[in-house]
Amino acid sequence: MDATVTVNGTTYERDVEPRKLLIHFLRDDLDLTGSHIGCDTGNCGACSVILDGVLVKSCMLLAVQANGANIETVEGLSEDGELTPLQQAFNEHHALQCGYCTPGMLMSATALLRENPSPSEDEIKRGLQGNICRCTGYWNIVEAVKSVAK
Amino acid sequence: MNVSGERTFAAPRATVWQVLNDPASMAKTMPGVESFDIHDDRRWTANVKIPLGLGGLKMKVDMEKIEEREPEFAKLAVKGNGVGAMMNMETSFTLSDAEGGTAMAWSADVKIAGPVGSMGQRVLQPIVNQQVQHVLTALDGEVQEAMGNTG
Amino acid sequence: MLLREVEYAKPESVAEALELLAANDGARALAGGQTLVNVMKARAASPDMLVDLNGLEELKGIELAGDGTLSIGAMTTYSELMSSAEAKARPILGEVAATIADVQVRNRGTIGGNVCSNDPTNHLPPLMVAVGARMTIVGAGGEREVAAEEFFLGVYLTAVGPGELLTRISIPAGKKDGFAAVTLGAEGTCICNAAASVNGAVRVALGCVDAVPVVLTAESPEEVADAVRAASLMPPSDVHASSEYRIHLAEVLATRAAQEAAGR
Amino acid sequence: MTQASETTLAPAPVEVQKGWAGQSVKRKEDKRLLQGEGVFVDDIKRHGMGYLHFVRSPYAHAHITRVDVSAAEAIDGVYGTLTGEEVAALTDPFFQISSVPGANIKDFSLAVGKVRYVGEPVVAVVAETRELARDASELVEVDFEPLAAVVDARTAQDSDTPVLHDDAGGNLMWSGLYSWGDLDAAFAEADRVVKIPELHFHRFNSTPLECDGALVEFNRGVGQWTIHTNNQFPGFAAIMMGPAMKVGLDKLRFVTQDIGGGFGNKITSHPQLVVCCLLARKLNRPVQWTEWRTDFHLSMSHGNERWFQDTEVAVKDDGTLLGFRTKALDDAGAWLRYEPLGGVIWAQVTPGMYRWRHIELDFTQVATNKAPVSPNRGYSRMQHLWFTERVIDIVARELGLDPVEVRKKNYIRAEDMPYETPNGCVYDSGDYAGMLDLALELIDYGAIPAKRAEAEARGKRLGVGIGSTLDSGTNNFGQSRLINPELQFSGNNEVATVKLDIFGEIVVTLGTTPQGQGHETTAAQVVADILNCSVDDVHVRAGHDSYWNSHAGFSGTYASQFAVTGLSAVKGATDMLAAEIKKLAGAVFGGVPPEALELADGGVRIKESPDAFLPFMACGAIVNANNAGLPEDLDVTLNCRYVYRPPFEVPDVETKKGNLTLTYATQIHVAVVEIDPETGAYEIVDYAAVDDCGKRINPQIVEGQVMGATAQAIGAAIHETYEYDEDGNLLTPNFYDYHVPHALDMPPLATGALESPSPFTPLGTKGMGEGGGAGIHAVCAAIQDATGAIVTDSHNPYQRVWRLLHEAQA
Repeated sequence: MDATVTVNGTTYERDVEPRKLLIHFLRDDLDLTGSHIGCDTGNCGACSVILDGVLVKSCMLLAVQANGANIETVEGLSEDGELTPLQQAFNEHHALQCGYCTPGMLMSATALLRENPSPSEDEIKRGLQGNICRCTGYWNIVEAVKSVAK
Repeated sequence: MNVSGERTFAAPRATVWQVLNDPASMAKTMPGVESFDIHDDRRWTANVKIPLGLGGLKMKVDMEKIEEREPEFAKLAVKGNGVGAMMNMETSFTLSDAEGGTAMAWSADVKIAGPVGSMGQRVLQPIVNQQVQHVLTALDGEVQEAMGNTG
Repeated sequence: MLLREVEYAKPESVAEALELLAANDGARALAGGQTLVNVMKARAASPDMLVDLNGLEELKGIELAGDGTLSIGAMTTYSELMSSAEAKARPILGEVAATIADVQVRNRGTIGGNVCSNDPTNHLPPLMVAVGARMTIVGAGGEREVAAEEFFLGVYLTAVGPGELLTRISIPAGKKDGFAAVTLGAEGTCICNAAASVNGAVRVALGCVDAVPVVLTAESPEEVADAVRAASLMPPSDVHASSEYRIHLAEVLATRAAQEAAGR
Repeated sequence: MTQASETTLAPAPVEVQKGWAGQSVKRKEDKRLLQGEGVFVDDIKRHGMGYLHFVRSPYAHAHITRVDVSAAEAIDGVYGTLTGEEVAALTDPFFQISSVPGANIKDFSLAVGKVRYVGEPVVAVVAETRELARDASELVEVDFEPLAAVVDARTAQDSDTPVLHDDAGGNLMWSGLYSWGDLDAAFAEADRVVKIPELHFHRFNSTPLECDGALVEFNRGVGQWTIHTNNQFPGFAAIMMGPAMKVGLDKLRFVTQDIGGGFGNKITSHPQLVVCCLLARKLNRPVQWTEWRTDFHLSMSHGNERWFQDTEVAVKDDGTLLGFRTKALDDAGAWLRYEPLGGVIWAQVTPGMYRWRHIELDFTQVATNKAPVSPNRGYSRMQHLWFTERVIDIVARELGLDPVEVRKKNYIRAEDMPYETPNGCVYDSGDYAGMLDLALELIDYGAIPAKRAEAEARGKRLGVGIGSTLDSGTNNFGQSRLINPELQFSGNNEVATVKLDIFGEIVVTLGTTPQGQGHETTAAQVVADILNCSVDDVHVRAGHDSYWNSHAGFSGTYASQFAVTGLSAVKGATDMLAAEIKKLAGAVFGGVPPEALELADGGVRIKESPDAFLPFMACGAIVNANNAGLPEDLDVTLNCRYVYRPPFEVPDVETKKGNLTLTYATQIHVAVVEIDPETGAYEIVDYAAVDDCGKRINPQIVEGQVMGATAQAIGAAIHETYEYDEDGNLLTPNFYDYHVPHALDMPPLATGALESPSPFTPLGTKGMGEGGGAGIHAVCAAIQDATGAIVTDSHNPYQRVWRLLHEAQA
C-alpha cells in the first residue's frame, strides 16, 4: 500500500506491506535508525516519535496509518549539528549513558515542554513514565529536563 | 492449569454417555471447529479456529480416548497443535444419575505452550475458562439434540 | 514483533466500516491499537483484516446533555477525555483515565478500544459498569443500546458482534464515584482494581478477578467487604497475586472505592 | 608505514599532573547519541543481507524426534536454514570451564536431539525480510516428545528427577567445599549459634534495553568473518567460538560501536553468533540477527538463583560475629555458558564487609530446565553479599541489637586496610563505618522514630534498612582454577594503543566494549593529563575492533574493571608515547636529555628555553613522512601499544586461598519504606547511597553508575522476577509482567561519596559499577524492620509483604 510520510521535513513515498510497523518503516525503509526498539509489548518507549504534533509509540502503529502524516524523530531535533537546549542539558547533567533510550526520552521531553513549558518534578516524571531506561535510574534525566523548564 | 466443575443435563445417563462417545457430536462442541475427521471410535482430529475476540487461533486438535468405564467414566488425551499455541490436556468425566437427569463431574489438566503464553497468565486463564464454558454449552445443545432425535 | 500478513482498510464513514466488517468475519476494528497491535505482535491471534476507525469524526466528540448525561464517542482518546471540560461533569472519568499506562498510550488509546478489548486488568470495564454506562452498538440491523454489565462477555469478547461497531458510550449524571487499585509500580498495570458509585445504595464493580467485571451492591461501604466475600470469587492466580490474595485485595479495594464514592 | 612497538613493561611512570582527571568532563559520546546518530547493531545494513529468525522450543524438556525445513525453504524469499544436526556436524561442542561432571555436557549452538528450556533455539531460518523469516519459521516442522521439567534446584538431584544431560550422569554440574579458619573453635567460643534454615536469592536479570544482535559477513576469499555485534566480552566469545568452529581466532573479527547496555547479559551470546557465522558462510551473504524482548527473557542471561541452606552463625551476645557455615545451592539453568565461574567469584567477598575469620561454604551448582545463567550486574558477589547482610540483620534481631551497632562493631576498620580476608583476598582501602555515618546522616536517621509515628498515624508501617556492599573489580582469572584445576587461565589484561598521526592528531584505541560507561571520555582525560593537552585534542575511537590489534584474551567491558585495566593500559601506552616524543625531540634539538624536556601546549619544549618548541604535528610529520637524517639508533614510532597486567599470583588450588580481585569499591545504601498494611503494597519514600570508588577520574560518570545500579536493585527487590510454572513455562516472558521501574517508580535519592585511593593501581582508581546490589539488601532490611518478620527472600512483591505482615501478627 502507498505510504506518503513527511519525516523531519522530508517527504518520502514508499509502498509498504500493511503489517509493517511504523518503527520498522522508519528504521529499515527510511534508514532513520535514531528511534529504537526495546520491547515487544509497547511498554518501553524507545520508539517514541511525534506524529502530527502528538507523542506516540511508533511500535504500536502501522506504517500505512502514518500515510499523509508529519513525523518528528530525534534526528530532526537539532539543526545541522547544533544541539538544542534540551540535548545540551542531557549532556550537562549526564542524563544518558548507553544512549539507547535517549531518542525516546528526548521526544517525550520535547512533547512535554511544548505542552507545559514549566513542569513540576512530578509532571516531568509523569511525562517520562512511558520511557524505560536501564542505565541512569532517571534522576539525572529529570534534572536535565527541569533545568530546561522555564 | 487445573480446571474442574459439575454440570447436570436434563437427559438420561445413556443419552449423555452416547453423545460424549460420539466423535461427530464431540467434534461439534469444539470452539470454532472448521472440519474434523474420525479415525475410529477412540481417536479423531478437528481443525479449529478458536475465536479469541481479537482474532482467530488456528489449531489442529487430536483427541484420543485413553480410558473408559461405560457408562460412567472416560478419560481423554487432547493434543492441540497450532502456531499461536500448543496445548496438551488430559480431561476426564464421571457420570451419575441425578434428580432430573444426569450429573457430570469433569476435570481437566491443561498445559499451554507457545506464543499465547507470552500474553500473561491473567489473560490466559480466563481464555481457557471461556473455551471450556463454550464446550459445555455446546455439549448441552448436543445432548438436547440427541434427546430430540430419540424423543 | 513481526505481524502476520493482514489486510488494511481505512473507511471514510461508519457505514463503510460496517460493510467492511460484515464482509469478512476475520476483520476487526482498529482503534488506538494499544492492545490489538501488541496481541498481533505475539502472533497468538491475528485478524485477517484491520478496519482503521481513526479519522471517523462521527465517532469522536464528548457532549454534555442538560440532564448531565455524558455522551462520549468511542474513538475519544484518554488524553481527550482527561482534558475535556464536559467530562468534568463526572470527574472520576478523567481521574481514572489519567492513571492508564503513560502519555504515549493515552494519546492514542481510545475509550472504545479499551472496553472492546476488555483485557481483564483494564481500568474502564469495571468503571463503566459501576457508573452505569450504556453502550451504543451499530450494525446491519440498526442501532441498539446495551447496559455496561451486559456488554462484557469474556476476554476480548463483548456484545459487539461480527459486523458491528461500538459508536458511543453514554454515562448518566453523578459525582459520587470512586476507584481504587493495587498496581505494578506507580500507576502501572492493575493487579486488582475496583470501581464504585453511590446513588442511594453502593454499586461496586471488581476488575482483574474474572474475565468480566463482577458487579456487587451493598447498603453502605462498610458492608461491601461482606458482599465481596459472598460473591465466592475464583480469580486467576499469576506471578503477582494468588487467587486468595486477589480476593483479599478485592475486599480492601472495593471498600476503599465505596468509601471514596460515599465521601464525594 | 610504521610497526607499533610493543612492550609489556612500561618505562618509569610519568607523574600525572593535576588536570583533567577528577573533573566531570562532559562526555564525548553524547553528541552522536543525542542526535540519533549512534550506531547500534540493528542499525547496520548490508546489501543483500538476510534476516535470521530462530525457531524456538515451546517445551522446557523434550526429545526432538523430527525436524523438517522443506516447507520453510520452499517459500520464495527464504534464503536458507540451519538445523541442530548441521551444527553437530560442522562444529565441536563449546569448551566447558567446569570440571567433571559439568565438563561432560555437550553444548552446541542449536539444540541437538533434545531441548532443555522453553525458548531454546532449535532451527535458524534466514529470509529476505524480517517478517518473512518469522513466517517461514512457522512452517518449520519440529516434533517433540515432552518430558517432565526440572524447575526447582532443591529437587534437581533427587533420584526420581529427570536428568537434563545424560553425558553428565545427573543434574549436578559442579560442587566445591570452601573452608577457612577454625570452625569448631569459633562455634565452641560462641555464646550462641543463630540458625537460619533457608534464604533464597531470586532469579532475575539486568535486562539491558537493547537485546542481543549481530550482523555477520563472511569474506569467502580469506575465510574471514566480520562480526558486528553488541557482545561485551569479545575476548571470551573468541575463545569459545574459535575452537567450536575449528578456525583460528584471527578469522573472527569482532566489531562493536554503540551498545545499548550490557550489565553482563551480553557476555554469552556466542552460540547465536556461531549460528550467524555458519549461515553467513553457507548462504554466502551477510546475516542479520536481532533478538526481540520476549526471546531475550525466555533464553538469555538469567541471574544466578541461589539458596543458602542450614546456615549457622557463631556469635557472642554482644553482637561480635565469629564465623558462619552454610550450604549454597546455585541454579545454573539448562547450560553452563559462563558458569560455574559463579561458584568461585563470590569468594572475592567471602566475609562481606565484616571481620569474622571462620567461614565454611559448601557450594553446589545444578542444571534445571530454565534459561542458562550468565553474569549479571554484581555477578555472584551480589548473591553472597545479600546473604551476609541478611545474616547481620537476622542476628541483630535475634540478639535484640540495633543493626547499625552490629555493623559498626564488626565492620573491617579503616586502620586495618589493606585487610587480608580469611581466603587471601586483600581489601585495598575504605572507611566502612565512616560511610555508614554519612549515609545515616543523609537519610536523617535520627528522625526515623518520629517519621515512624507520623506514618503510623496515616495507617502506614514505616521501616528503615541498611545495605552495605563491596564492588570487587578487576578479576584474577586464576580463580577459575578453583573451579577446574586444569584450566590454563590466570591474571587479567587490557590493551590500549596511543599514537601521533602524521599531522599530530592523538588517536587512541581501546580493547574494551563500552555500553554507556563513557570510556572515550575518561580515556581522553588520562591521555590529556600525561600529554598536557586538552581532552578535545584526543580522539578515542568508538567501540572495539579486533582489527585494531588493541585487544588481548581478557579484552571487553565486564566485572567492573575499566577504571583499572582499561585506564591503566591507556596510561601505560601514553607514558610510552610521552617518552618517545621526548626521545625524538631530544634528537631533533640535538642531544637534549628527556629530563630537560616537558610536554605543554600541544607540543614538546626545553624547560629552560621554552621557545625551543616542537608541536605534536611536527613530531608526527617527522616520524611518519620526513624521517631522513634521524639518528640510526633512534627507536621511535610514536605508535605505542601497551598491555596492562594487574599484579596477580595463581591462587592455591588446595587451600582455595589467593588474591582473586585487585580492588574493592564500597557502597552503603539506606532505604526507608512505607507499607500499606491492608494490601502489602509499599513504596520507597526515601533513599541514600554513599559510595567510595577510589580515585574518581570523572565523578559524574562514577555517580551515574551508582544511580543506575541502585535503580536496577530497586526493580529487582520489588518487581523483577523470573518465575516458572511446574511445566517450565516462564511466567514473566516480557514487559507485560516483568515490570521494569520507570521514572515515577524512583524514590528521592541523596548521594554522598568518599574517595579512598587504591594503593594497588597506577592511577589509584578502583573498578566500580556493580555494587548497586546494596539496594536489594537495604529494601529487604527495611521490610524486616517495618513488618517485624524475618525476610528470607531477596524478592518481596506486595503479596509476600502482606504475608510477612500476617505471619508477624500470628
